[in-house]
Amino acid sequence: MAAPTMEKPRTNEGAKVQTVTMAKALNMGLRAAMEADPKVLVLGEDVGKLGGVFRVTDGLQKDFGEQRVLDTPLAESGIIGTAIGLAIRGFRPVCEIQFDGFVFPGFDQIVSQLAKLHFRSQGKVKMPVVVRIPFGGGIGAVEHHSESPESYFAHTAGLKVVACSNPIDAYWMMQQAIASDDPVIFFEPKRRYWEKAQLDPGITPDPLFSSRVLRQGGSATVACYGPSVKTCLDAATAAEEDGIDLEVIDLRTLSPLDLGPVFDSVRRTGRLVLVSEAPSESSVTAEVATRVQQECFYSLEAPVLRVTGFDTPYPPSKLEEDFLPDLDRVLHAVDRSLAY
Amino acid sequence: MAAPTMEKPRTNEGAKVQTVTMAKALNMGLRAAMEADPKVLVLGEDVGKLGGVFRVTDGLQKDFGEQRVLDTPLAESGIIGTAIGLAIRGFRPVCEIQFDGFVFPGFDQIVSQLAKLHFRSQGKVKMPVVVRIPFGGGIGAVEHHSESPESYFAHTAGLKVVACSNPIDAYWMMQQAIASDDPVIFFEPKRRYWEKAQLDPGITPDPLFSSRVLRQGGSATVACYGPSVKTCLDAATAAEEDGIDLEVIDLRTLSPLDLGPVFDSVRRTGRLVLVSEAPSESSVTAEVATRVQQECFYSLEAPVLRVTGFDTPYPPSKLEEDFLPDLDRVLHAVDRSLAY
Amino acid sequence: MIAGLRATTEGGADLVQLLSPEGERVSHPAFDIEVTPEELRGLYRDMVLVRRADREGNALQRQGQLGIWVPLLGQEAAQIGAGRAMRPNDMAFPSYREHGVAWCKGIQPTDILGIFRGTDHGSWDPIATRFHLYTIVIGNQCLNAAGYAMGQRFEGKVGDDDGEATIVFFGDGATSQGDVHEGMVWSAVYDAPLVFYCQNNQWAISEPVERQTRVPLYERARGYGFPGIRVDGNDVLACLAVTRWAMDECRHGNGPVLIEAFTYRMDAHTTSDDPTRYRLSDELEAWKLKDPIERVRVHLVKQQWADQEFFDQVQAEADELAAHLREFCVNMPDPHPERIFSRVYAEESPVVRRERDEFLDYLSGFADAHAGGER
Amino acid sequence: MIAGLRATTEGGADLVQLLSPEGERVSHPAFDIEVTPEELRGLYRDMVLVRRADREGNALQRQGQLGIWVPLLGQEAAQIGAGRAMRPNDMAFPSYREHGVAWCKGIQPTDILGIFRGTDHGSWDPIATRFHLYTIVIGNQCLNAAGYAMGQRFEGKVGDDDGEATIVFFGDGATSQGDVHEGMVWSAVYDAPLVFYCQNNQWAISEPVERQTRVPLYERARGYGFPGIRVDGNDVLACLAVTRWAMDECRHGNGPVLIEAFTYRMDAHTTSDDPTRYRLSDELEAWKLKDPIERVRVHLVKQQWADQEFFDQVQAEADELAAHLREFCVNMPDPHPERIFSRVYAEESPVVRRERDEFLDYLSGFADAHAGGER
Ligand SMILES: Cc1ncc(C[n+]2csc(CCOP(=O)(O)OP(=O)(O)O)c2C)c(N)n1
Ligand SMILES: Cc1ncc(C[n+]2csc(CCOP(=O)(O)OP(=O)(O)O)c2C)c(N)n1
Ligand SMILES: [Mg+2]
Ligand SMILES: [Mg+2]
Repeated sequence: MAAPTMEKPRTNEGAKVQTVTMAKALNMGLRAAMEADPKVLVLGEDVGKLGGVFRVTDGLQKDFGEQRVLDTPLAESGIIGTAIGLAIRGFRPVCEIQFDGFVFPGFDQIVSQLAKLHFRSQGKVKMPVVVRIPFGGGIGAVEHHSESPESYFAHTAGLKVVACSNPIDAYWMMQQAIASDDPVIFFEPKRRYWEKAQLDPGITPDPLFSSRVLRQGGSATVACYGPSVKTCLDAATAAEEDGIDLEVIDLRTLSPLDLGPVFDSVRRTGRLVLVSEAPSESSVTAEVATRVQQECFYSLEAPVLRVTGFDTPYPPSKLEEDFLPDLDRVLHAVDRSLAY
Repeated sequence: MAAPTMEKPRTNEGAKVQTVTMAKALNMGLRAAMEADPKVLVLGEDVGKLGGVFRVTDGLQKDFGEQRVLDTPLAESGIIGTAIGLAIRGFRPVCEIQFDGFVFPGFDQIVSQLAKLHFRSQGKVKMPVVVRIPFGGGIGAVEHHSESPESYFAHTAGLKVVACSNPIDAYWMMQQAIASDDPVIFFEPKRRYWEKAQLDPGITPDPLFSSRVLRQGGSATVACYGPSVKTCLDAATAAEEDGIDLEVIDLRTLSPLDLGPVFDSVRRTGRLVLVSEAPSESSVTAEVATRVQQECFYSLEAPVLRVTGFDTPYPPSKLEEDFLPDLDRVLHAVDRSLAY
Repeated sequence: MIAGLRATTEGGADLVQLLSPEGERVSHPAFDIEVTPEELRGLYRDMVLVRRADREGNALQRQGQLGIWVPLLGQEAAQIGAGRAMRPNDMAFPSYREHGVAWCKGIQPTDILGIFRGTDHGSWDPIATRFHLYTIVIGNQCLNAAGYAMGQRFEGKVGDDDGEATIVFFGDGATSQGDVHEGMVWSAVYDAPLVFYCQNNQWAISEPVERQTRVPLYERARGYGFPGIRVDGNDVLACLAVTRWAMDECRHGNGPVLIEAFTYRMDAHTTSDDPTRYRLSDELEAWKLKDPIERVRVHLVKQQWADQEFFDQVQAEADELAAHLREFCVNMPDPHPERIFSRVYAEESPVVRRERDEFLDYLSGFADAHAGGER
Repeated sequence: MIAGLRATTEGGADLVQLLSPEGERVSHPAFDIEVTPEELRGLYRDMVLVRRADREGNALQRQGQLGIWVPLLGQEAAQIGAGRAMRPNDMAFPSYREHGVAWCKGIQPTDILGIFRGTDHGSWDPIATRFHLYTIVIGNQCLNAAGYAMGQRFEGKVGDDDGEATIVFFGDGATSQGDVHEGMVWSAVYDAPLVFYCQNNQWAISEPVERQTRVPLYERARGYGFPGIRVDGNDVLACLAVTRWAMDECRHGNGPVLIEAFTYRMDAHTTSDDPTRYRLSDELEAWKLKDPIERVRVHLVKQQWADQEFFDQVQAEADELAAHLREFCVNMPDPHPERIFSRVYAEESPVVRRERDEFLDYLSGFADAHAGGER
């Protein structure tokens, strides 16, 4: 049975419009989900009294108590593994992994249990677990705090993987992910936590597992997700001055991919540039490129190009401006695409 | 400093030609490496007295002693994590992971330490560690014993990833991997362990990180690795009857990919089918397809097609014949490619 | 082995025992229990039936009907004792060898076959039966069980005699895994009503327990601040008594507890294994003298709690069970290829849907080859 | 907290102490040592200099010269005591807070800055200095250290007074990680000459130690069959004595040993942290009375082992060190973009080479923007 929420998400009509940061929007999304369902729990390191190192869970323990917002022992396999047990018991745990690079000690439980229990039990056991991961670089951090591990999860059958890129999506996608009866790895672009937008809790949001055209244009298509969305929108604005009209698509869901809008767009523009902070080898952008060259073979006027982090370990932060795709590199790829 | 062995591997001139299984060839390769260098250690579960559940390490503990062939406690993070420490101390550990699905408890040490220490220390610390993983399906096993996790490692910067497909490569590649100063994830196609070939220890093998054209043909290119190589060669033989002349390439190295021969081939044939048992999403085959559509854009007469395991958890073994790419599915994809 | 001395068959001074290998009742200051003749006959019957089903599984594998079988031979008392200590609302998380615990939870031996025949990954309903699916990745289930037990606590189902508890099964080898440790950390910190039930069967495939530890495994609990008890795992009464006590401690809110059931894997690790490569038959012979079923039989006879008719009847039941198992097994239909794509997610994924549709379409091109299988 | 009682400042009856917070020498039946005035002055100097460097690191971060700083304030005795117990051939595996141990291993404070400024991931040579690079992923280093120590043993470097040993540093929070457990399992089973040195500074970011355990952490060792000792981590003499003993045990082949240094993180977790959100200032005030440096100063004065000139001189040295650190820091050049691709592998990868060449080519299109940086 499909989770009921995807098609008809709960709307908060009457709630008032306000300007919020993404961190706040996520917090509001968590709060709304916890209010709606007493089975929703939050677990992680420092999520309670401290409210998380990024304050995304700020105030939740105070309002919902220590049995719904758990400061756990310091071990990620423990966080995921006990969340799975809680889910078997009927809870809907939301796990916080403090930083992208720290999800790996919990990787086994994610791949071997979280992803497989629904299939193993043929639906008798549901895994409504959300794993929140602040991801990506650009905050000047030390090693292991700036990684983009989404491809590991997108490659794992049995998981769903999404990435929000703005406060409005953050608010809705968080609630939708928690309402989903499937395990959702939820990537939050940490360097965008403090960017703001007007949030109207009265609207009806898009379904969780859908991509979205953010900007229409006919010269070329740029598809991206998470922290790169802003970069690409900025690039599109810059390109406009040169008469280049970019279509920008926020993929939002990395597994399952929702490539219909990308195919449509590429069939019109004939060109696609993919942007991601993750290393390129065997990654989500490779998957999108492969699918697009297959589905839009006769429409492509240039090969699908990628602008990504390099296939190197994340460098010392003084170098991250070079490592991360920026406006110039995106435009450079667009130029190369247009040159075909 | 590059490992010396890649260009000029040690040859055993004078050793006699014999017919061996892949399991035996791997055993001989391990033995040769252990004889050549007292710093080479073998560690894993049941690798000592039992000689490994596939007998790949058979007799090694007897001949080299308990301090060079270690039956470790049952924990994969421990196996990898201590191998890293031994490498820091100057040893060259070869770890056995008993089955593909059990590498995940050791994933954190692989991604966070094994892959990163050389870069972190800028070469002051070397990581000459080999992680042997019997992989792939087709042996009628229970869950977690038939997986193809190579894409996780190919996506990880700092690792090298290879897969052997026949006894001769197995023998040489094992020695080359052990001689490499970089961490090598070494995939062994377990359902091919008992296939035989004539091994001539006197020849000079190809470099480790190279792909190889196994069969020349002009109709279309088929690229594959590990257990799928035999499937593809069989498919090529079958296709011949229909007048279809397939070029078959064994990728051998999955990271770094050696795509030169693939590009050359596709520039001639205009068509490429990729074959792998792994789920397709965000995988090695996606990477190859992406690179090929980029480098051979004007040569491709059909999109790059893939024949892979499905994006589902590995099914109960009664279904694996359907799950795994077989001769028919490969030929079906070739037909589809030719139909463009 | 670098450290430690091996004395496999001796459990040491702390071993809790209520029925000696010779079938004598032994009293114990802390864990003694009263059993009625009927109860003991029941335990005997459980063990005989479970052993018979196990032997049939082994035979079915030898005859090519199963891909693999994981025998429990020798561990009947450890499993039936623990299994019969559970109440209906108690939850169990098995590893892959707990056919005896499954039996106590009402899972039919036929339900287990699919895993080993390759038709499913576990067919029973873990929620309804309160018996989780088998976990193959060593140690994983200890954390899943800790989470479940935390849930029992959070729901207020812990604290009095009507409380619930959870029990998790794992081997001596598993104790080395990080997940088992983390399971103990979590359970201790959250006072989870969880019994850690380690069947120390002396071997992790080819590795003797000394490869995992220097000291007896039950001592591990001390470092976490909860009790650890070593029980004679071949003594069904002792296993029952200690587990019942431990479950009661947990349901009252005094969990967790670690039990090390000191037993022996009398057969191979699995049907794929060849134990002659790594252990001496002497060891097996010594353990045969401690057989978990024989000592109960002797005791029943000595006490005159059972007559020949009873033993014959149990034997007949066992043979019937085995015949049914065989009959069921050889008639198990192969699954339909569609099953590959079935219920990967609660909400179907378009990727899986596309792959299924394409594959079924492709298959339909073959007139008959792939016709079989149940949807 | 569901279980356990919090009494942060008290180490309990088993706490090994040789110098009381009031600067009095205390004797201990097992771990007493003799120190000369010179030695104690040396320890004092170490602690003052290390603290000064630490405070300068903090200030440099506040002024935007470092991206982050991880303060050791309050843990000087725990680190200098352990660090000075090491012999040149002994190996150390730090976490990320061991600037004091680094100091003892001859790593200059300036060598550490790059990590926190973002110019490198650790610049010293771990092989030459026998001080491994900082490990950030909690717990990982415990297994790496176990492997290294096993190597010392395999090489025959263990067994007599000239033996080698290894020490690994981790926090109270880290004890929950599976890797720390596995490190203990391995070390116990292989008799590795490894000292597990847990600085229990009472907090893992915002989580008090009760979130990780019910019982004192040093008791963890019992479950593995090796000794666990709790030492006053603010007492440099006790830390020195206990660690020296433990390292000696290890070098003689009697490892491993667990030491819990009971101390306190007097500053924030890192400069990004705000401890006022989760702990009361009372606690800090109580711990200030146990300051690790002050008690040595008092003792030196009481014993007349040091005069004002000595203290002034140490102060001057400290100021000089700080000035040098600052000078060095603000002049650190940014790395060249090529560094992104540098030494990812021992044998260069064609993928990395292609990406580097393409990127440098791309950069050369910009006249000046990316001109800077050192190759
Ligand atoms: C993570 C993991 N590593 C390796 C294996 C392979 N394996 C299966 S059973 C086993 C030994 C288990 O020994 P123990 O825990 O004592 O349980 P027993 O089989 O004796 O009941 C091993 C190594 C596995 N299933 N999972
Ligand atoms: C695997 C992992 N998870 C989370 C983190 C984030 N983190 C950094 S330090 C820390 C707390 C560590 O506490 P403790 O072990 O007591 O050491 P201390 O910082 O107090 O010295 C956390 C959660 C990390 N570095 N690694
Ligand atoms: Mg066992
Ligand atoms: Mg701490």
